[in-house]
Parts: sequence; C-alpha cells; structure tokens
Amino acid sequence: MALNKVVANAEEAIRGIEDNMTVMFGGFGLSGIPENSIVALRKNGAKGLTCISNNAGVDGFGLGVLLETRQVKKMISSYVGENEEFERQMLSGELEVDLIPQGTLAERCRAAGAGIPAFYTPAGYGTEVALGKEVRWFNGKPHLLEQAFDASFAFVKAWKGDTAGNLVYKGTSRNFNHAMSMAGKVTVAEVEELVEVGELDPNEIHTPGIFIQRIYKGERFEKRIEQRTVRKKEA
Amino acid sequence: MALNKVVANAEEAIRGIEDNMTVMFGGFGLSGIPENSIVALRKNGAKGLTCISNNAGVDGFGLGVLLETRQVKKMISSYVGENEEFERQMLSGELEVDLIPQGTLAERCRAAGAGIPAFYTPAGYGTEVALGKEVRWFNGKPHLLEQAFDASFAFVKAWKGDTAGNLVYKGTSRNFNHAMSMAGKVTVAEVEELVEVGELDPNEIHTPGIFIQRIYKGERFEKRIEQRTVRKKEA
Amino acid sequence: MGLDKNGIAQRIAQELQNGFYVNLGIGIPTLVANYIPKGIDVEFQSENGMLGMGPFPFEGEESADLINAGKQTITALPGAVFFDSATSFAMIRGQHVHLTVLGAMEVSDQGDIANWKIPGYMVKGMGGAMDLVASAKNIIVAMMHTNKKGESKLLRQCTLPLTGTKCVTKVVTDLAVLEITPKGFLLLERAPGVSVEQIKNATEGRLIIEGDVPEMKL
Amino acid sequence: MGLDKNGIAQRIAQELQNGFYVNLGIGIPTLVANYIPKGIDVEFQSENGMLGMGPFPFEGEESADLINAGKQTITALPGAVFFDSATSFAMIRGQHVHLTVLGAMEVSDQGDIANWKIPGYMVKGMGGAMDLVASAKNIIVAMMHTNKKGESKLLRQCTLPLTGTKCVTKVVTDLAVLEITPKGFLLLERAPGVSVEQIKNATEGRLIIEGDVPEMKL
Repeated sequence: MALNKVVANAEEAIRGIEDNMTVMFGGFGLSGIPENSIVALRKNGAKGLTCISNNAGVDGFGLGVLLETRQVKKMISSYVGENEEFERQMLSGELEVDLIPQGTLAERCRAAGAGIPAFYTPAGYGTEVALGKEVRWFNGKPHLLEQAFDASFAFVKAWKGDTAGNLVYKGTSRNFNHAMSMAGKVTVAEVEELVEVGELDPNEIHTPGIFIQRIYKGERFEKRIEQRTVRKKEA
Repeated sequence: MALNKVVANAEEAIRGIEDNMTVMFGGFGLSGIPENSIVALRKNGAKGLTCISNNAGVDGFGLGVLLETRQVKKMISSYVGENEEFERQMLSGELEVDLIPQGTLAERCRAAGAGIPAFYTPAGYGTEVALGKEVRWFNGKPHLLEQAFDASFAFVKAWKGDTAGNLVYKGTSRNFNHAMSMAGKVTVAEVEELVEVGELDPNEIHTPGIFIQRIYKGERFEKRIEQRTVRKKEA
Repeated sequence: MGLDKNGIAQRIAQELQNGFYVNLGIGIPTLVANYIPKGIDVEFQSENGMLGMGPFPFEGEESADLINAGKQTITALPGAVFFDSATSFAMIRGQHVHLTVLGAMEVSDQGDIANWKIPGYMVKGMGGAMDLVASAKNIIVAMMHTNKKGESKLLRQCTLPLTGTKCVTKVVTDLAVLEITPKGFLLLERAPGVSVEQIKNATEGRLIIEGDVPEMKL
Repeated sequence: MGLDKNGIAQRIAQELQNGFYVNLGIGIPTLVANYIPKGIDVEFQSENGMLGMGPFPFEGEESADLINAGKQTITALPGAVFFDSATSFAMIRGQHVHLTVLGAMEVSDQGDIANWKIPGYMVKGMGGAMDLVASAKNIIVAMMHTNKKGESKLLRQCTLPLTGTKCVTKVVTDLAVLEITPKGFLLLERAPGVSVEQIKNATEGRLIIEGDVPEMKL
C-alpha cells in the first residue's frame, strides 16, 4: 500500500527545525515559494538559519518575512536584493551572503538528492566564484569542482500532491522546487490541492513521493505577483 | 513559432550516420527501444558502431538485429547476454564489451546532456570497474570519477511527440530514453503518435523538444514482451 | 533441514518497517513481496523506473510498456509513479531507498559482496547491483548458506570479483540470520531445526556466537 | 546619432536563424523578441523553466505561476514546455541553446564580459549569467558603446569583476557591430550615420578595421 506522508498543518510539518540549521526554499522570485512553511518558521522562531534559495523574497513576503525577524544568518542565492531589509542587513554585515551561479545552485541541489557528492561545471571559471575551487580541464575547457549541498530541511511548494507525496507543479512555479525536494534530509511539501493516491496519473507526476517526507495542504496561498506585465486586449 | 523537427521516415531520420560512430539507444530490455531506427540502421549498413545501450536486445530483435549483421564493434551496457549471437561474438572476441554499473550509465548520459563533463559516484569502488579511475573521498566515503559520454547520435522512442520534438513516454518505457535524448549531438525520436504543437499539455511533457533534432512516426511497433508474467483472473 | 527460498523471503519480510521504500533484486528477493507483514506499508522501487510496483497483471492485461527490472510484465498500484533511469538511480545513490535485498554468490565477513561475475563463465553484467550496494544504507543478502558443492558462501574474503565492499548489513540464508559486524558474522538466529554447530560448519568466515542463539520465528 | 535600444535589438534580431533556441537577458536583449524576421522560427528559453515563451498576457489573464526570468508575467505559445531549474541549466550548460543575448557593463577585446557587479554598489548577484556565458557557443552582447560618463565599454581589459572569460562572440552597440577575434574587436558594421572615426574614438580595446566598413541595414 502506498505510504502516507500527510501531516495536519504547517506547524507539524516544520517539526524538528532547530537554530543554525541549513534549510532550502523552492521558488523563483515569488513564484512557487513555500509561503505557508515560511510563515510557520516565523512563528517557530528558529534562529541562525542558513537559507539556500534562488532569491530572498521581498519586504514582508516570502523570505523577507524571516529577514525581518533576524532568523537568517546566511543566504546562499544567485540573485537577491529585491528587498530593502535584505540590503540593509547585508550592507551592515548582519547578514552573510553567498552569491553563486544559478545553474550551479540548481545542480548542487540535484547532486545532493542524487548521491553525487561533486561535479565539474564551466560556470564561474575566471571569476571570483572560482576562488579557492579546484580547476580542471575537460574537452579543452576549464571547469570548477562544485560540491553537493547538505541541507537538513527542504521546503517546497507544489500545485497538487497526493498523500504519498507525489507532486505536480504548475507552469514555471516548478523551478527550484523539484531539485530541492530531492535534496532535503527532510523535505516538506505544501500543496494547493491534496488528493488521494490514485488521483494523479503515475505518468504525469513531476516529483516522485520517495523524495518527500511530509506533505500538507497550505492554509493560505497569496501567490503574489512581483512584476505584473500585461497588454491590453485589442478591441 | 514552434520549431519543426519532423522528418518523413526512419531512413531520413538516420541520415548522417557513419561507420565507427558512437551511438546511443534508449530502452530497458525490449521496452521502449527505438525499433524503427534500428531497422533503418540495418538497411543503412553502417559498420563499426560503438553502441551505448543498457541491454543488447535479443536474437533477431532490438540491437540483436545489428549484431547479426556485424555492424556493432563495441557494446557499452550494464547487462547483456539475453541473446546467443551476442554471446558467440563476445566469446570469440569479435565484439568488444564494456560493462558498467547501470546508474553510472544513466548518469553519464545525463551528464553529457547537461554539460557536466565529469562527476563522482560511489558505484564500483573496490571492484574492477574502478580500474584506472580516480578515487576521491567525500563525506568519509570513496567515490570514482566518471566522465560524460560523447555520442554522435542518440536514438530514442516515445509514446507521443509533437512536431517541435516534445516527448511523452508511457509507463516504464521512459527508462534511458529521457537521459539519452539529452545526450546525442543529434537525437532522433521515433513516436507511436505524432501530434501538432499545442496538443500536448506543456506541464506534462517529459522531454522538452530542445533536446530533439529529428522526430518521426514509426512505421511499425512490435513492442515485443521479453518475460510475459501474468496471473489468472479468479472466478 | 533449513529454510527453502520462500522461508528465506518470509524471514527477510520481517525486516520491513512501515514507510520503507524497498528495492528487491531478482531471485529469492522478489519473493519477499509475498510476505509483507500485516499493518506494514511499504513501496517497491524498480530501478528501470517506477515506484509502487504491484503484482503480475491478469492474463491479457500485460503491456510491453510496464515491466520490472527483471523484464517481467507487472502492474502499478495506486500512488505509483514512473520516472526515467537517471532519476531512478538518483533515488538509489541518494539513499532515498531504505532497504535493498539482493542475492549473492559470496559475502565476506567484512560485508563485501560478489554477485555479478564468475571467471570462465559468460558475464552478463552488474546491471544496477553496483549502484545499489555502493549507496544503500541497509543491504540484506538473501542466499543459500552453501553452494551446490557444499562450500560455504560466507567467507573470510570473497574469491570472486567484487560487486561492492563493506556494504552488506545482514545475511539471511537457509540456515541463519547473521549481522555483519567489525569482528565478523554475528549469528542472530538459527533456522528452525538447525543447530549452531551446523551453522559453524557451513561458515568459512569469522562467526561470532554470543550466548544462546534463538530460533527464527516465521 | 547612433541607434536607440530598439535599433540595437532590431539589428541583433538579424542574427536569428531558423530553428534557433534563444535565451534573452533582461533589458535591451528582451526587445529582440519584437523584431523576429519574417520566415524565421525561433523559440525563447527562459532559465526559470520554460521554452516557447510568448508575449505578456492580456489584462486579467496574468498568473503568479507563469513568469519569465525577469519575474514578469508572460504567456506560453503552442509547443511550449515547462521544466525545473536543474533541467533548464542542463539545456544551457549542455549547449542546447543556440544563441544567448546579454547586456554588459564591459566587454574586453578577448571576449571577457563583466555584467554583474560594481564594487561599492549593492550587488544583486549573477543570476544565470555565469552559467550562460560559460556554456553558450554563441553569445551576443547588447549594450551602449560608452557609459554615461562617455567612457568606452569596449576595453583592452575589463576593470569590473568578470562574469566570464573569452566567451563573447559579437557585440552590438548603438554605434557598431563588432566580432571578437584573436586580434581584438573586428568592426563589421557601422550604425546609420556613424563614422569609423567615431567608433574608433569610442573604443578603448584593440579595434580592427578591414577595408570599407558597411553601414547596418535595418
């Protein structure tokens, strides 16, 4: 029989989180971020977190929420600074920031989930990203040795999920959620729709439930849009 | 507008194949093998091929077809020997055989497609697979350095595909087809159903068309079953 | 005397824990699926690309697009999922599979395993076995205690080409259940009607016997 | 004198070839999509996870689940496909994308590019730029020839922290089209009404002028 990963709510889902842990957050910009788990982490109050997330949210939403409460010690991201509190903490030295190439960020997540401790990538050679890293040439081209991440928790968000943890994402909100779901020692998925096993077509599942330890239906999804760009309907 | 990768038939799809090339074939056992491309390769007669394929087909079907005509110089596989002609050629020394762990085989395909020239894996450490390979310890465990494959062509088989090369597989016939589709310099996909762009849900595509250079509707799919195991319906 | 293949499978099934993802090798390990204890939910992973593997299909319902790693036609249970080979071995290498059950030709008392190649015989290949044994945290070997010539398969050192080193956690044979420890095979249980002496005689590797060794409960 | 941003985009659009997969950076590069030549079919890749990116949605049809790498709401064209970030950068690193168009703060005459960091200013990060420039076979930089102080952005050596080395193939500015060659910037075309002398004065890196330099055709 299929396994059951359902927990009652966000509070139960984040159980085990401790100060100074390394945790991952899916999402790109504000799209596909684990909104409900972030809110629960704020309530929980765990401090000194090292957060691996492509971006750092905005003031008052997404990871911005945990920055306000000074719960974040360090951000590992590819692009940040869409929020003023982040900028203030970074410039004042309160917040450590490790900026790494986006593809390397994604691959280090995937490698962590796939049992690949390290791999070579051309990204960052000849730049400050290469400082202290092994350089090795393959096919006449220089590459850097990059290592898999090591995260205690991964928080991801999907559109639909079943009780066994199988996930389906919608549109571009899949982004980092899939690779991070593979990478967490404990991966917590929040979904908009929680369904019974058998309701998702086994051929159309994006993330197999084996990667997910806990799943719950998020209480509230604001799904804020960062840059609303539209065109007018022609008459 | 979406790109069009459609070619008329298997003969056109394999154009450019030359003696002594390295080529990949999707499939696991006889499930999901590119039957039509294999038949076309037999007609084409290209010799001295190095074939990367998890298995080597059976007598008279799958890659067995190219073994009969002595078109294969070398097999790179994880499990072989379901066919007598293969065994005869291997034991007589006519055929080179390179056996590698199945996960390493899959990951070397994926790495080739993903621009990762090399990666570390624990598989094969302390065995003859490790001979001549760099050993490196990560997290207190020994790993081998493995390199991405380099293949001129990859032949894959999908259930449905659209004219832009987007693919959907069925059941366990996905197997090596996805990673190999990423890995070929030219990837040829044969499908059971060829549809117009827009007919596949963009959220449910397994292999994005960017990895596919040519696509065609296979003329004939035998889809032979290797081990027919069934149970009787109870009265 | 001793267990048959089904008995070995039945004993191994007692090692299943609720919530386990399990990969079963070909042969005796496959039989483990027939003995899942009541109240225990597990899911089977097949390395060719599925989770939630079910029993063989009913006659006429078999499909070339739905097979297991032994190339047998099978079915998918509710909650099943299909994926590609690279993802499948990501699960295995990444230690997402909780238990692996494999057959073997030899196991050493340090946990080395040989199960893919016999010099002089046609070599079929290691398939996914090397990835499985190099990665899994919990590897149980299911095999007969001795080979057809009556020679022990539980050795001080493997004589056949290795599949992996220092990886096996337990061995379940027709005669006994043994745990691999730094000092050798620790005898945990005897098969019904089998004496410690018989196990001693059939074990070439270092065997540790501590106190009374209980009989298996099947 | 010289092109505006739309003119630069229009000239770059002439580099599009039938069948290209193209990644467009933020800023001027985004405008290239407005000038696809007739009869040329291309698909746009957005590194946050889609191929077949279309125009902005109609008012009221925008979705938080459908954005581009600039975090703008967009649409999907027929034949589009969504995928995860690791797969997206597999496409980029694996050289499946045929053309990358990026903005830059500086380009050197060896093809080095600096476009992510200015010491003393808030650093937002490199996003996907380092992966793109390290991997792509064909990288066109779209930028103004000089900065706001009138200083050349086409240099002998970049002064800002690099994004990548020896990677840019062409530069299209408000003044000219230039190809990176082992000997420096080869002047291919002048913007309408711009003289070779003006380009010379605005270029600090090695500039190669061979024969008559034609004017761009827009």
